[in-house]
Amino acid sequence: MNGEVLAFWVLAVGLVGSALNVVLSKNLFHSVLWLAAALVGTAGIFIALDAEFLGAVQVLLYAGGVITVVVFAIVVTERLVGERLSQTSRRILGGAVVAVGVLAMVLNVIRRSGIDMPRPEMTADITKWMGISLLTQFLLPFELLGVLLLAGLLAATYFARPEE
Amino acid sequence: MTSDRARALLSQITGLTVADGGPAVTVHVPTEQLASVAAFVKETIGCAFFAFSTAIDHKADGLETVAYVENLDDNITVVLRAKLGAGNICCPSLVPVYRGANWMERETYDMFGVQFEGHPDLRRILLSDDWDGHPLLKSYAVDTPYPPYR
Amino acid sequence: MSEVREIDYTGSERLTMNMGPQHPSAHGVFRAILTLEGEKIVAVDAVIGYLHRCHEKLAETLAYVQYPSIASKTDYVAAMASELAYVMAAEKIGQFEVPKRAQYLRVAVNELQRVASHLLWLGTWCLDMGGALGGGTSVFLYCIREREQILDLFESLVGARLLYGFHQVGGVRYDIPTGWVEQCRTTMDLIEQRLGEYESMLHDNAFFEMRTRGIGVISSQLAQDVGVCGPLLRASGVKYDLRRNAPYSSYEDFEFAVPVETEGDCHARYRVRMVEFRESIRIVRQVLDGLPEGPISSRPGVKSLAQVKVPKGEAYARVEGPRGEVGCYLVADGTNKPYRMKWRGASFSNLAVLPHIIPGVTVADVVAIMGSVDPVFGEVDR
Amino acid sequence: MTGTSAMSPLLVALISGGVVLGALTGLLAYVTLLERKFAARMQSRVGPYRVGPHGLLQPIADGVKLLLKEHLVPDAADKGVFNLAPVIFFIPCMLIFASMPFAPGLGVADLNIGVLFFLAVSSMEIVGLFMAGWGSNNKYALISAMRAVNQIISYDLPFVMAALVPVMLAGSMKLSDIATAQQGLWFIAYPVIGQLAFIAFIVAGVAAENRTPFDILEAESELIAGFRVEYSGMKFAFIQLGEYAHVIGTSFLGAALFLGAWAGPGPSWLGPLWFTIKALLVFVLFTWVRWSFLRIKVDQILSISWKLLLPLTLLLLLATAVVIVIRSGAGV
Repeated sequence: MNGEVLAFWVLAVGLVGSALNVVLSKNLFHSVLWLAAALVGTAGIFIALDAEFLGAVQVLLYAGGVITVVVFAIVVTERLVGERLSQTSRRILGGAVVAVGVLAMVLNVIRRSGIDMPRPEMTADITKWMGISLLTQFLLPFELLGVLLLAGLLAATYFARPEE
Repeated sequence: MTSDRARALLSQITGLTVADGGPAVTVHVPTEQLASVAAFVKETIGCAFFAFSTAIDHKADGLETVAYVENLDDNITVVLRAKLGAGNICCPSLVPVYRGANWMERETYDMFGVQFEGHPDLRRILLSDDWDGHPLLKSYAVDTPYPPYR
Repeated sequence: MSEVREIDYTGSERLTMNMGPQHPSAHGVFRAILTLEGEKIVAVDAVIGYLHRCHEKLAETLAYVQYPSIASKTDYVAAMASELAYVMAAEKIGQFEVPKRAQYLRVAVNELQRVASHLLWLGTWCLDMGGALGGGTSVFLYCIREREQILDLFESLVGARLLYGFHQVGGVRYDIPTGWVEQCRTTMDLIEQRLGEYESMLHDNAFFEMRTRGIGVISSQLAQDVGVCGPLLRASGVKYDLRRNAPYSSYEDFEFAVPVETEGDCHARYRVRMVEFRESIRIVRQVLDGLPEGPISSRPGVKSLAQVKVPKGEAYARVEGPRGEVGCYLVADGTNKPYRMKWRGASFSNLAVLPHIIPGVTVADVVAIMGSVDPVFGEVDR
Repeated sequence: MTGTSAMSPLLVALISGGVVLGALTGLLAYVTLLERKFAARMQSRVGPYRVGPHGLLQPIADGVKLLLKEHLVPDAADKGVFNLAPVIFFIPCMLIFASMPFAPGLGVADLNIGVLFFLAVSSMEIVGLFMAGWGSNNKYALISAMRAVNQIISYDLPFVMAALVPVMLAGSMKLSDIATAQQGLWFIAYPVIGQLAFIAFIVAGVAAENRTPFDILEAESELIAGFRVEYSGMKFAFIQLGEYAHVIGTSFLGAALFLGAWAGPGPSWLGPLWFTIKALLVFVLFTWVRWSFLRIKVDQILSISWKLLLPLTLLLLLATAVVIVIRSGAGV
């Protein structure tokens, strides 16, 4: 077992563990913290796969930004002080069916794609390559995503505006 | 407006006694007229500035409240004095006329136990809420032990 | 003008926060129970009395020769002003004469006291707005450095640095030592020069302007209604200064300007006090130039408690202290002790305006407003 | 282990990591003394003077004091979160040095995405900060944490934009490449763009580090000490060290991005020294700002960020792109 495999397993166990804690923790604030851990774990997996750029973006946007927004949402929507925020699981059965379905689908995709081939060596600067392809080959989807996000932003502003 | 004119105006109101002499215009007001006289002093004489109000314990003669109000533009000081009479602790509040009377009357209530009628928030201000008695009354024994130090 | 609002603790998104009684910017022991919606304050309940020492009851048990030293403990930042108010009230009832030299000395120490007190105000105010770990501390330490010089002057005059017991009924207790006049002049020159330095740090400083302009506006009507006095009243557009409008202790002999600003916000109060600094220095210089010779007291040195007896009567004496009208209402019954004494503390009335102006501002503004009001809790609680 | 000829890369990484960490801890301790002495001089004081000659042992005394102090945990605190928060806060603050090359080849890991790594990791400290604010179960701490969320969202963006200007000029996110690119001309001397970007970097940096005039999180005159109000002893020290590490890290980043990193006269082994001196200069600049200004309010901080700094840095970025295109066009 070399270092890379070891790193993968450590990260994987940590990732799954914190992901489970996100849904199992009774305290909503703790859930958010576990979510942060899960997102950082994902970034770790990216870095282990030599995709440092993705890993760093993962941390910058998700672990930093999304957590911030989630925490902010808790703060402005729930009671501030006093009782602890809590979450309870309802409709466990339905949730289990959906989860099993998704798991089967993901497994199916993984099995079909034949992902167990040896990983090619990274030779070029992946970051540079990514930037170039985003602005040439994938320019249209990239711009479309931009427009979509802008629309989302405008909608959010519309809903968040103070009541007249 | 001058002090003399203020004196003349105030002496026209029935029930009031305007003391002679002194730079300040001192008026003895019956308690029930206090609020209306204060409003008159503020509106007509222009005494918009509320300096302070307090009380004096005349032992057997009872309490007397004193309020200093001033017209800053014309340098007129009007002193509103109201004898509550022996055994009486009720007095109309000046808060509807002067907002500054709020804390001053709370202090007077705290120290003398004067019940200001019409005061929006008559609580103790300097002493703690569970204090017994009103210390500036002459009848208050200074060395009264206070719980929990009793 | 906003009235004192009902305090509603029930709102689900409201937060009740205690500011004080032990809080870095409580300026002593002041407790404000703030009800917050986010950072905005919707209601405030001011709680005072933590420093209450029964001054008024105490005065009924102390003789006229004893109490002036205790009077200095009401407003311990401007001890000279409250002492003067007390002795002036006694002099007014007893028609005691005060020699010209004593009057001039009283003016000198009161103006020095005003400078010292305003220095402390500027320092602590900037400390409130700039933090103990920021630019505020710098201003604070500069101000304290200059205040020390004035305290040195007081020390060589009376031997004490904070509570003086300088005034007595009929005059003052100590004459100036040799070299004091020169020391005083040097100090005044130094402070006047340093004032320019403070202003270069604060004036036109964008951060300072942002924190003070339009914050805590007191209208002239509200100011008079509540009895706000001193620099706050003048910053609200009322040109009223007891030294000019009701001169005492020979203030009519001196030339000085009474600054007035109309905005009524924190910045206006700052500007008024900055002018007062310079005017006080000007008055001190005039006193030093024109100090007459003669006795410093119309009465002999204190030998016994019964020495000063004040005839039956009553008087209200007021002094323009650094914080405004410091008044002493004295009822005498002919013995050597007052029958009743009432302090009209400038800080008490100035602080009473807070519940009227705080609702609607943010937490950060509260400290700026508190600092600009410049309360001393010894005087509020007495 | 008799031969030292072939050390494994892991061992090299461990050793260099250890060296950097050790040097950093010392630097951090003494930077506090530098700040205290500098502030004291600004305020016509002497500063720490009693412990050791000229107070030189003061940081050690402080450290010992903090180690020995009692750890207080509020009764109503969320204990796990409360105890973990200083560590979660501290780790990203130290990690930012991982991608920092102190000289050519001297550093823990000179990543391709060095600048991005720095920004990503430093944005993580908000998690620890919010944990501290929430876990304390204290209203002051909670308000401080809420302010932190506001402020850090607002200032991360301008900070990234300002840092991107040198990245674009150098054409790489690798810090050593950026340093090499400045051998002719430091980016701070780059006409107009360089200076503006440096100013934006300093302003956003001060805000990201929560220092006066943007220290609304700590705001001891309003919120006592904000999110750290309940911490004592070593946990407090961790938060404090983390903050200083972040400031020093930002100073090193500033020196690397704008001041030519290790470039300087003398032999090349002096490089790390030059780099440190430049970083300390940036640190002193931060300190100077800190001890000269008053704190401003939350809403004002936000409006400065969103209405002024962000559009300006975006424009600056655009201008940089235009300049680069024109220059490369002219060059070809």
